[in-house]
Amino acid sequence: MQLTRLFFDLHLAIPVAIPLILLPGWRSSRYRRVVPVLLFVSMFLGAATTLLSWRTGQLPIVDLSHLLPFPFVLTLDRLSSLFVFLICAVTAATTVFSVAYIERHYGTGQQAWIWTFLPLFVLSMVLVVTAASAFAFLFGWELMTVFSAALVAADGDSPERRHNLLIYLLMMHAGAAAVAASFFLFLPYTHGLTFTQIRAAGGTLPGRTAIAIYLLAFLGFSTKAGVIPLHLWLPRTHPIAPSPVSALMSGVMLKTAVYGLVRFGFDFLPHPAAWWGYLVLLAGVVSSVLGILYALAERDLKRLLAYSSVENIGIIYLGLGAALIFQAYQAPMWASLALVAALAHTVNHALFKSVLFMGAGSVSTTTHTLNLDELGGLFARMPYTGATLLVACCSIAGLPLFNGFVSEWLTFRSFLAGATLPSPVAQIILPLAAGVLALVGGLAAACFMGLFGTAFLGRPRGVAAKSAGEVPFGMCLGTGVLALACVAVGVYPALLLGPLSLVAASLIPSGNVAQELSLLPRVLPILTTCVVGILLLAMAIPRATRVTAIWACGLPTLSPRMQYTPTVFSKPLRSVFAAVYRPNRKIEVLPADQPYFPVAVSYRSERTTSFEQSLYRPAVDAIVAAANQVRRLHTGNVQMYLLYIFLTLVSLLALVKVLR
Amino acid sequence: MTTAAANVLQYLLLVLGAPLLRALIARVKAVIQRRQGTNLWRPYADLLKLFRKEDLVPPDSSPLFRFAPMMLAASTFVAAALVPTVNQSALLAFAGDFIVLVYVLALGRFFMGLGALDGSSSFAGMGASREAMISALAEAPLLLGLIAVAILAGQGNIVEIVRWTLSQNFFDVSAVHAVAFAALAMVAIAETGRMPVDNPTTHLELTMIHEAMVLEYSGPSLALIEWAQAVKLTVVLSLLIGLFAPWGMAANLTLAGLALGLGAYLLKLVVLAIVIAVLESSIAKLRMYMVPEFLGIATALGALAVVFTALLRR
Amino acid sequence: MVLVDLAASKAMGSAAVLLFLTVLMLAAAKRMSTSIVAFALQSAVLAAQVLAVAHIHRSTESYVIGGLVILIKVLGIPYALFRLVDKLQAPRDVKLSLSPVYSVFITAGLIFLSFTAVHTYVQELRVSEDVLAAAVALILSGAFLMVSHGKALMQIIALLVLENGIFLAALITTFGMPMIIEIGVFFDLIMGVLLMGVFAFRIRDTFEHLDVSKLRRLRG
Amino acid sequence: MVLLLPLLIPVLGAAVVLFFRRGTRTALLIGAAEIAALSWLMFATYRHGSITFGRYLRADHLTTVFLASLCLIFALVLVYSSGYLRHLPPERFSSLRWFYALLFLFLFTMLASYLSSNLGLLWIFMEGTTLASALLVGFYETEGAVEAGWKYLVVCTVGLAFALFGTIALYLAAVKSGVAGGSALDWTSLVTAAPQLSIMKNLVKLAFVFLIVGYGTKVGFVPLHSWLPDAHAEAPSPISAMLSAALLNCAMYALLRFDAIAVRAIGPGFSHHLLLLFGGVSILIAGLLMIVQRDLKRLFAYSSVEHMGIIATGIGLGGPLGLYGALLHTFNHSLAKSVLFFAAGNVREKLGTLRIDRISGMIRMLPFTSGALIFGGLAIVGMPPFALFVSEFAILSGAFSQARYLVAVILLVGLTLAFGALLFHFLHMLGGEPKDTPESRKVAGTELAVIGACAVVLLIFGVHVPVQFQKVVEGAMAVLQQ
Repeated sequence: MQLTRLFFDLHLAIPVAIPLILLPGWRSSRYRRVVPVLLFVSMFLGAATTLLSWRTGQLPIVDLSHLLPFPFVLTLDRLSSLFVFLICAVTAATTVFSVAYIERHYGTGQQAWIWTFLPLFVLSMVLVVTAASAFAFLFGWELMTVFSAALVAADGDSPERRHNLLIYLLMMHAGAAAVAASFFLFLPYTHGLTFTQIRAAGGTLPGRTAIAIYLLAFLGFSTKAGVIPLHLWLPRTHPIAPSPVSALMSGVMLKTAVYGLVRFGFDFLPHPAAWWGYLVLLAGVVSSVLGILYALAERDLKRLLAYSSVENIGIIYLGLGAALIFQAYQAPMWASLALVAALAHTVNHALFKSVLFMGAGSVSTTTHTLNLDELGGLFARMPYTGATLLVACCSIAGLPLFNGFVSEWLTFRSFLAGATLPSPVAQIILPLAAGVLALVGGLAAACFMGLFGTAFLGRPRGVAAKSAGEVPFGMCLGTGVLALACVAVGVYPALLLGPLSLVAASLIPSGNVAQELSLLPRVLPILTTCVVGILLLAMAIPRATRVTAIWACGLPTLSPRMQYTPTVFSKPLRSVFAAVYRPNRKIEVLPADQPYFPVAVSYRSERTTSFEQSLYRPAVDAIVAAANQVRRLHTGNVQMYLLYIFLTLVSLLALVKVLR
Repeated sequence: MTTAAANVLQYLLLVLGAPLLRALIARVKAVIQRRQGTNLWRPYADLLKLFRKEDLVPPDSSPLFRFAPMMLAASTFVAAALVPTVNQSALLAFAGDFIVLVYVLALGRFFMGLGALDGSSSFAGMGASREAMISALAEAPLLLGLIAVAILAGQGNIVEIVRWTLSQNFFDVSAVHAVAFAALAMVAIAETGRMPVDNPTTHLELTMIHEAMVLEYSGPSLALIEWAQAVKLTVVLSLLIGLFAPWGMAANLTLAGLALGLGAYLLKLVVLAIVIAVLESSIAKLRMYMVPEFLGIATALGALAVVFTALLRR
Repeated sequence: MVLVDLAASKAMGSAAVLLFLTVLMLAAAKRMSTSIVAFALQSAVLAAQVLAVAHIHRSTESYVIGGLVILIKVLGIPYALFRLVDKLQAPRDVKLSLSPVYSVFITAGLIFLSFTAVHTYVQELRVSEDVLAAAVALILSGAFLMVSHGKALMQIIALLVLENGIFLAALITTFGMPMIIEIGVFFDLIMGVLLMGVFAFRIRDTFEHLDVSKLRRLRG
Repeated sequence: MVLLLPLLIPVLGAAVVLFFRRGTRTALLIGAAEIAALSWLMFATYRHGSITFGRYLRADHLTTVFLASLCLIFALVLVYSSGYLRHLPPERFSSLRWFYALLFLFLFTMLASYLSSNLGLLWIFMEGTTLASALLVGFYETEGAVEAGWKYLVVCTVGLAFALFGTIALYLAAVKSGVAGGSALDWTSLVTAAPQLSIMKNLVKLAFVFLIVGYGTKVGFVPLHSWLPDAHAEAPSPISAMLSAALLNCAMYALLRFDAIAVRAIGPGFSHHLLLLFGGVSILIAGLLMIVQRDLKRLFAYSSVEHMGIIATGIGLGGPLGLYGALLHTFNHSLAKSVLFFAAGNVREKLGTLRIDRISGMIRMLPFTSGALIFGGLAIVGMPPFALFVSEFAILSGAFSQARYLVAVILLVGLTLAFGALLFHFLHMLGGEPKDTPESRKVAGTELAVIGACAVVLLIFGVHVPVQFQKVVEGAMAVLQQ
């Protein structure tokens, strides 16, 4: 216990100390060298804490309430320790990656800046998931926004970056307001806002309050999670952050929203109504389908990944929604299965999405571009990074032998179980949702087949890609570890499902899913051995290889530009879903006067549907218009001002007279 | 012990006999088209020849180019171990969850696409892109159809579903089964690249899908691909048989039972082969952009099947 | 002595009417000097009022206050204002935002309003209705003058009228606040007028005019 | 004596300073003495709870809360101005010595209004603050300054005239309900006698309406706030800080005193609802207006209006949480706002303009000042770990725990609006290409020290409210609620 407590304190203290260390040696690289080590140690300690407390079952509690007028408590129950472990693991890998990456990409000042705020950012996330009082939670929640924004701002400055930052901070603040409100709404029914008090009140809330709380929490957390249509900030912010930071934001920060939703849905409000679940399910469907479709249409590597994050959050929401529905229909076993599915996908997405973002970082390190149409043939040039990214792509495509499959299978399974519910609505909706999940899975497979196939395979389409080389060892290590984790979970799911079932049990006591969860751990190892065995056999086939030019219909050679580009690759699917994109296509034939003897033909096709234009812009305009109206009252004429005072006085007097 | 032996035998039968089915379809088509078809054992000869030939690899392609066919073969052969054919069991029966089956097949397809893109030929790229589209759109109807059946059977394991179907009376085939079968059949056509979605015998690049994907492959790699394709076709057909018409499948491991099961199975296969042949020689291939509509119909049917499952139980 | 009592009671009685007259006069005034005189008269009436109260209640404090009123409001401030006017060499006319006819009508309306307004409080406070009404009328019309006149000096006067009203209200309801408060208030009044004078000069120096309604650079 | 000293020093100081041509050092010395006296006073009050001197001077915990911020802000302003007004031409009025003399008088009037136990005196000194600060507002004799000064003077004087009327009405009510005329304006006796006032219900209501309009004008409630942005924008930056961080609190203090009486006399319903009304309107309108501001200091001025609204809301909510939050918020807001105004001063000094659309690329031109802006901005929008997060948390919980959902929503919306506005303008100013290069990048040591001090205090109060301060605030709440 003492050890656990010590580890936990150190884990929390080190990130705070780091800026103080950096302060004296802002410019000297010697100080900066220390930071990653410290951060790594802190992460290690954090992971150790979770493991220790997990094993002993004792919760290390940090209580700073005596410092502040409001209770500030941190603790590690099952759910928290899962997320803390996730944060620590991913961050540790990211740190290893960042050392070389940041060294190569940034000047002294920027490096110091990033190394100052990275630990604080991680700390804020830890605060959020370990908080055991509303004050602590909101404290961490706001800090998370500030520090992530600081890190995003580290990566240069331009009008449209500023615009993105503005959108990010605004939406985060609005979301935070909603979350705060959802916490405060408990207040009339408790004396304080520690989680224990909230839990105590949660069971006895009047229905309308519970609904209000849940809706506000849903809005607030969905904003952070980037669920469509609240996703506006996500594809704008993640791509413009330094790659390790993008990895953390996409891999971990989004998950704090999932954490919050689980806390509210399963811990604070024990009696969900079915329609809450359907709401979450709907959000999941919309953002998973639209997310992956937008991802398909993207050409910028990191924007593509950002949109795929939206999709994966959608998948997690599908699981959560199912869990809530089962909870509402008193089917605890299936509820906990769906919850396990959602949490499993949370963990998996954290793993492979961090790999993908860091891989994108590696790509930009060597090729200095993220435009997929200029890449190609990188696998031969950077084999380690290529391999790790291949693993990540397979995982995100939900292929068996990789971890993505595990969570998708669980989600399918829970949807299938929907047929056993008493309500016909659930019987129809849940299995159909499985169909949606299947569609999303197929689209994701296509998307990432295109990504890897065009960026890493084939022949380089540009000079940048041709001259690419392998990135330094540290970066490969950082990504490699997580990729290995993906494979490990994919081959031996018990690693993941064991702990998750305990977490689910801690939230839904009566749900026992051991039997449901036992299938995959039995199947996948054997499946793997079979596949690998057959692979070995196939490799054993004696064969002579000869390198020859490819079939070119008799032409002398095919230039690399004649390969299928990512744009073209996704073309069929894009034309199938043209209704979603409403593309505006432009074909220009030069010279214009003789279209039959073109010198150059240029084709542009861009998406015209955008939530910003159709949803957010009008709202903002309305507010600004209102402000201008009010501004007009402020005529610089002192007589008018006096008039305002008199009128106020008179109207108040009249009011009093009337009310008397 | 005997069960294991029987399972191994039926697995080998499936894997080794698969090329024969393709030959059979080709032969029937030839007959219909008044051509003198090829010898039924021709595919084996081709495979042997290809295995002996050398492997031609495009310049600056990565090792993945040669790895892809192996992955395809591996996944397909594993998938073959999941479906029951003659016996009411399979080599990996316990793992025969239909979601697993679907995704194992997807694994192979994914790598095949990557291999095609690695070939850096524009035809291969085109093939890969179209294959990606079709498989992406086929995923939903496939799973919906399977889910409908699974819901009726109340379990996800294929062998279990088969057993449940056998326990039902032959005549009360529910509407769910009919609709689900329609959906799955359409998907099967798309998945195995037969007419009207794809033409396995075409040589006109612009209409090719699967053939375009494998355009750059030769020698042992091509052999693996062809073999895997054959096995996949057989697996899908056996799945249809198992789910919708398993009658006659050997329940107990007596010699007679097995013989009956084998006979029934082969018979059904032959019937299906003839149906496919007739279809392929009677209807024209769809235009590329008609395929999504085709699959859309399949999806609608699948969804319908699922809805029926809920309605029929009340 | 009887005469004084008579005078006191007369003062008490007739004060209201006189005050209304001054108010109307202010509203109608076209020239700065007129309004200053009107203000002086008003203050004089006020002073009489104070003295009357002092006489009736036999309170020395009130005598002092009355003296102060005469000293400051009747003589001091008007004198200062006159000095200001010719020091500033401002155009002598007051700048009305609307014609005197209207303003007189409105003022009359305000007087009527004030009667209705005080009506409820009169019984409660047991004071003569018309004087209280006069006080309120002073306040209201002061406010009205402020809004309707665009001249710096006029606004000073208007402010003084408003203050007079408050003073009167205090006087007749409470028969004078504690001494120190009154003195403090007077001090503030003097300082305020002084400061406004200073600002009048500054405005004149920086803008070459005294029309505060034209000071509209800061807005929004 | 303890009470008299802090009042005497500034008056004499003002006189003394006028004798020197450029009295910076003298001013600093006097200021130091003053601060020493003040801290002595605060310490004494902290020890004895409440101390009185004669009939008219009194200090209790409530006073201490406000004195603490006043003392701190005054010290900062003094130090900052000593650096800020280095090169000021010795002209007629707008010369250094006059600046310091007026500053001391201004301080004196505010102190006096804090320390006067008699509500009439309170009014007199409040009026005094207007007079003393009007010249400071018009200190630079530019067109804008003169205009702002005039408006400030007229509007506030009129407003306070109504406050006087309110005070008289209250006095009347007290006298009529049998309080001795001499002590009928004395706060302590009024508070004790307040329950009797309930017989003059209507009169008390009338009084409070006039009082809230009167002092509300000084606090800057919308729609009585018209003078506030002009004055803040045109005054020298240290004075803007003084106005926003000290003067508004001073008026709020007066309202607090009267509110306490009104609550005792006629129950919380009336005055609290008025406060909530003004608070809500101020928050929303100010939040909106912040979006469309073009001048940095006007922006901050409107943010002050908004925060006064928040404080008023806290008071109006009452109860332990609301009042606690309000009192804490006055202190925190003063600090954060003075950081912002000092930073604005630097901007003015270095770039010669405060027009937001004319400034860009500051982060590269003036890294320190930009840092200060970001710091103050984060603090003012209530981001942790700064102190305002705590106080706003308190006020919000107050609103929710009383199930006053409308108030809560207004608070949240207003905060978000203000956040968006500040963020929008700051991003525009900090980022982008530098328009013109400043003459000098170096920051005066005094400015650095002052801003640093504010930031440190804000941070400390954000993560730990000192026990002593806590006790004082609780004492103040006790004074108000009993």
